[in-house]
Amino acid sequence: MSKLAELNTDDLKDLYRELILDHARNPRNFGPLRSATHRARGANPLCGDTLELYLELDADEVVRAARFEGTGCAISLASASLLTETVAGLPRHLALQWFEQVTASLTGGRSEFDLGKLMALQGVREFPARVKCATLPWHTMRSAFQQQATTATTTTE
Amino acid sequence: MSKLAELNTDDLKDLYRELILDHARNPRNFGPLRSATHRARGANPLCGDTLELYLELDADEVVRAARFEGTGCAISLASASLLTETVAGLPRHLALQWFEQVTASLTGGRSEFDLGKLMALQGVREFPARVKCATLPWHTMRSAFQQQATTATTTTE
Amino acid sequence: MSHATLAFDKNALDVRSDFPSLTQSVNGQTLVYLDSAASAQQPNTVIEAVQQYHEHDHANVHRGVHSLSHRATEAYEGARDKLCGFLNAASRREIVLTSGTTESINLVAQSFCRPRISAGEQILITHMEHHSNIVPWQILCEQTGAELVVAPIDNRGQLDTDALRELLTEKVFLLAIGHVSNALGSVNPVREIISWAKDLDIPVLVDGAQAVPHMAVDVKDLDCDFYAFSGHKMLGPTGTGVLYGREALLEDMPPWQGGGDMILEVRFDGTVYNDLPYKFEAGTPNISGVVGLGSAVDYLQAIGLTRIAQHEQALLEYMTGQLAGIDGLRLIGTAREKASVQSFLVDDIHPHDLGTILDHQGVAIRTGHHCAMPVMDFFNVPGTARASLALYNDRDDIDRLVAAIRKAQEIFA
Amino acid sequence: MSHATLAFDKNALDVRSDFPSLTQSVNGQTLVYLDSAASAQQPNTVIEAVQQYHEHDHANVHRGVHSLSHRATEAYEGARDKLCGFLNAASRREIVLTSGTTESINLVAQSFCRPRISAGEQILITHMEHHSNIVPWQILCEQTGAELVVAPIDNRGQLDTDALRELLTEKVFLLAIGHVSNALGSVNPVREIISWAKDLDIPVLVDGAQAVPHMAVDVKDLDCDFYAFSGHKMLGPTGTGVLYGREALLEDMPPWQGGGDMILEVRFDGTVYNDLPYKFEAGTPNISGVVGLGSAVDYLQAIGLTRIAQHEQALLEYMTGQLAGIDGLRLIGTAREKASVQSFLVDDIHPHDLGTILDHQGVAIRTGHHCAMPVMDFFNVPGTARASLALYNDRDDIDRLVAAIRKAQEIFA
Ligand SMILES: Cc1ncc(COP(=O)(O)O)c(C=O)c1O
Ligand SMILES: Cc1ncc(COP(=O)(O)O)c(C=O)c1O
Repeated sequence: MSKLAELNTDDLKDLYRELILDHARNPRNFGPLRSATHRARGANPLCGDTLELYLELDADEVVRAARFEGTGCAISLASASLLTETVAGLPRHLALQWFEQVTASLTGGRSEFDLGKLMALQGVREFPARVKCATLPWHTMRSAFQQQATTATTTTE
Repeated sequence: MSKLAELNTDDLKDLYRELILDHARNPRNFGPLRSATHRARGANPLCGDTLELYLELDADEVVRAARFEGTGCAISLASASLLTETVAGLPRHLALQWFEQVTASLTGGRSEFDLGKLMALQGVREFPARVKCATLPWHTMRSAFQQQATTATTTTE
Repeated sequence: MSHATLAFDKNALDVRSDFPSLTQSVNGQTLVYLDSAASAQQPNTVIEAVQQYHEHDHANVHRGVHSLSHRATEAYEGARDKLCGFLNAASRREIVLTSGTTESINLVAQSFCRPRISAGEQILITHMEHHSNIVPWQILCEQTGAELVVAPIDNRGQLDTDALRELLTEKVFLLAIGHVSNALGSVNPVREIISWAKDLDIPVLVDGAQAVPHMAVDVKDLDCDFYAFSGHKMLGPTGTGVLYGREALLEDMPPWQGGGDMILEVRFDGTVYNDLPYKFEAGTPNISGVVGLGSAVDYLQAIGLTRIAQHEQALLEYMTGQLAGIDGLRLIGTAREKASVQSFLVDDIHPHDLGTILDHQGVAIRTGHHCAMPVMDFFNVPGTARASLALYNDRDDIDRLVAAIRKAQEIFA
Repeated sequence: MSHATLAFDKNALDVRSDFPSLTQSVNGQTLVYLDSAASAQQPNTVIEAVQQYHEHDHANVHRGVHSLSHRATEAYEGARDKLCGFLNAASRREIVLTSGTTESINLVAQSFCRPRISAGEQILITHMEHHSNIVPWQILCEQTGAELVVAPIDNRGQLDTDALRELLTEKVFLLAIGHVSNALGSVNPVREIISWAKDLDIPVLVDGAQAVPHMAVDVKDLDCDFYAFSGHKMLGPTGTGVLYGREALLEDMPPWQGGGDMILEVRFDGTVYNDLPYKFEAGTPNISGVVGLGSAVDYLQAIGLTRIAQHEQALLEYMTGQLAGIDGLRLIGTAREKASVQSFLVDDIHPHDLGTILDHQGVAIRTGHHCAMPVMDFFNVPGTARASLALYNDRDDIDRLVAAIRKAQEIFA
């Protein structure tokens, strides 16, 4: 133990906030969506995790329902869970605006945009190796909107 | 010119002795040998040079004639030329003894064996990168005695 | 002085100070590096050998008469000789230098197998192989109609040798088997398995990537036909590797890649290939890397593979015991014979999260599928956390690991 | 301050002191290194980048969440970004990291051509190619029944572009052409030639091994489909190289080697390959080498490829003039457009002997066939002596070369 200096776990506590742990343990909208009109698969080759995202869009291109399934770390599960809550009810273009804002806030500078609950993901900014866990569901959503056949991955952003 | 220190060319003069240059310019026993009973090809992948060595052995396994052709540097030409002079008239086992003695003298310690004219090759000992040029004809001769189908090279000794 | 006893007593080989990277702090804590199965750190001597080579001896090899080229060639070929001794191979002609285990295995798949295997013939592997000993065979099978057959493992992550023996039939063209599993640490009884294969004249490739840093390997004694490994897992540079191949087999194989150095003569109407091992080394090789690899062999041999194995075995036992003592921790991979590696899961903390929390405390472990997805599928887990040992680890490292895991449990409590 | 003018005036870029290996003595004389076309020396910054990486950041890439692995991945992928900028490629997905030019070309032969080419279709090359741009195609032709066609050169060692244009017919599956000849120094008008090929929808691979250290290369402007080169000829480490490939073509190609990193999912009943460029990078890459290569790009760009080209052109002109002034010296390779290289023969001194005598005076040149035997056959010589330049050479080096040649003539007089 002699080598161990005083441990500062503030960053960790910021990463694993109660809200994140809650969504990771009890992900909302988890499971398949039979009525999906759009879907995509996201994969993180780093850890082998995969994520299946389902969207049901109505004739007006409004997201009627969003669900997901798969395995993942607390960060990606929470991010996916929060995503489904966020975009349900939004028209496509606003959902995509969330994609822009969330990914920008995690990879770039802070923005004016009110991220609401998704502010909880900001702790990941101190953990560059984990940013991709948080952004994967969002990239997967974009793929689903584009009906891309390929698997979204986190290494090719 | 400022970078040039006083040049010592003694080693070079020892390498390129008159006898070597003479044999390189006027190689003895150069050309094909129609009556050859044994032949082999030697190759130096480093420079691309190749050498064809021909031996005619009689029923008593005495070397009746030895000839060679090919391209090569002064060292390998002179070595091949001296080889043909040396082994002509020798029984196979003595020719092979020369192989042993010459290659050992170039790659190992000095020996008691009287190398005669072949002492002229000793300058190569100061030029490790060139030892293979001097030994190639001798390895090729051994291949010829063994009637090996493969090409002798200088990298696999 | 008995080194082995000394090592066993102190549970440290006292080599840590040879490794400059291990003195750094990560997140305010002295680094504890427990990811050597992915890639090992390098001792000073290796780093300096590479640097010295570049500052003094660098030139292309096999091609020049000038002094630097001669020195570079001597250094490069000298490393081959060291590797020949390291493996106790019969001849330096059997030591093909590659860019790593992966390339070594692909070479065998494409040059040894592809031209001769027939549709319906089999490549036999095991369920615990690394992707590098799976995917090259899948590609080969797709190209040729051959069939990939997989010998099963049991719940401890141990090879079912009886089942493997039954699968070893005359339909098997080649057996490709890992010496030590990188995900589970299981040591396979390759010597015995090879003897079964020999009885049926089935050639055997051994993936030794995880073996060579941890135990003395003797290819003559094993009697294997091919043995593949990487430099970077045995304290050497990345981009280096070895394919040992039995001379008679290598002789009969066509070259795989074409280029400089692997030829004797190039004519547009026909090209003559070079002798072994050069026939398989096309283009300018990783000269400085190979020089570093030679230096890594020197380092390992100076300490002694037997001493290293003893030290690591004692440490592995300690680590496994300490980990087993943590409530909610599940060990994955508990074969009877093991080396250097322990996989595990903690509560329902995803390994990725565990890895981050440990890293925050300066403890570097690997998390994920370890390029062995079929093993993850077998245990029905998305991935594991894996702590892997090298000669430079000690008990303090294990204690730090355990403390860090407990901290993760607190955070996720 | 105008760097270009400065360089031109002084005939030196004043970078020599950046290269530690150039300060050494060889046989009592300060080294004159005129063998950069075989392999270039490395600046301090490159040597230090590699050392620093090993002492601080080394771990395996793409696989870990711990800090070292993250740093290693950033350094490795950062180098890819630099190379993408260096070539002005459209996307980093087009930059495949290989072990060298040779591997890059073999990859294209086996992955792009082999699955699609039909017997009777042609691979068109030129008579001045390096073995690495000949033998992979010979192997491919043997495997597939395709035909190797060779565009001729003239007595100056210049490509006969008219003849090449006539050979460019719809039977040609791929044109593989060197940008700069390593044996002759001839610069081929690849941009124009590529436009002819494009008119017929024939894909073009450019072997840029001898171009990238000496001129700015822009793959978008060239409009080539593949561009291959090696790190060690552009001041970087051995065991590194690049294959630039047009994204649409790479997408459609099957992977070449199988292993870790090039997959997304491995199941025994089917494996999903990774995205570009990873699909083509199986196994642990040469991480430290690539980090060094990134640093070499930085170094070249800081000085500027245009300045380097200007300096080298002026020096080449000086060298050719000085050599031509030696009685009994025959220049081989006198194309109109040339870069960096001059081959020659002196009296009837075999190049190998010349090389030794020059080396004895501290002057390192290459002698032999330069892995371009068909060029030697064309000129009907067993080999040549070759002096090749890099940014660190200056007029003094040329003067030393000339003096050393005269000494050889004395000895052989
Ligand atoms: C024109 C050319 N092409 C290809 C190569 C092969 O490069 P490498 O040996 O680095 O693979 C070389 C250098 O040897 C070359 O000069
Ligand atoms: C058992 C095993 N085989 C093969 C490999 C592949 O080695 P490399 O990535 O160095 O080619 C590894 C390591 O990644 C391994 O652990």
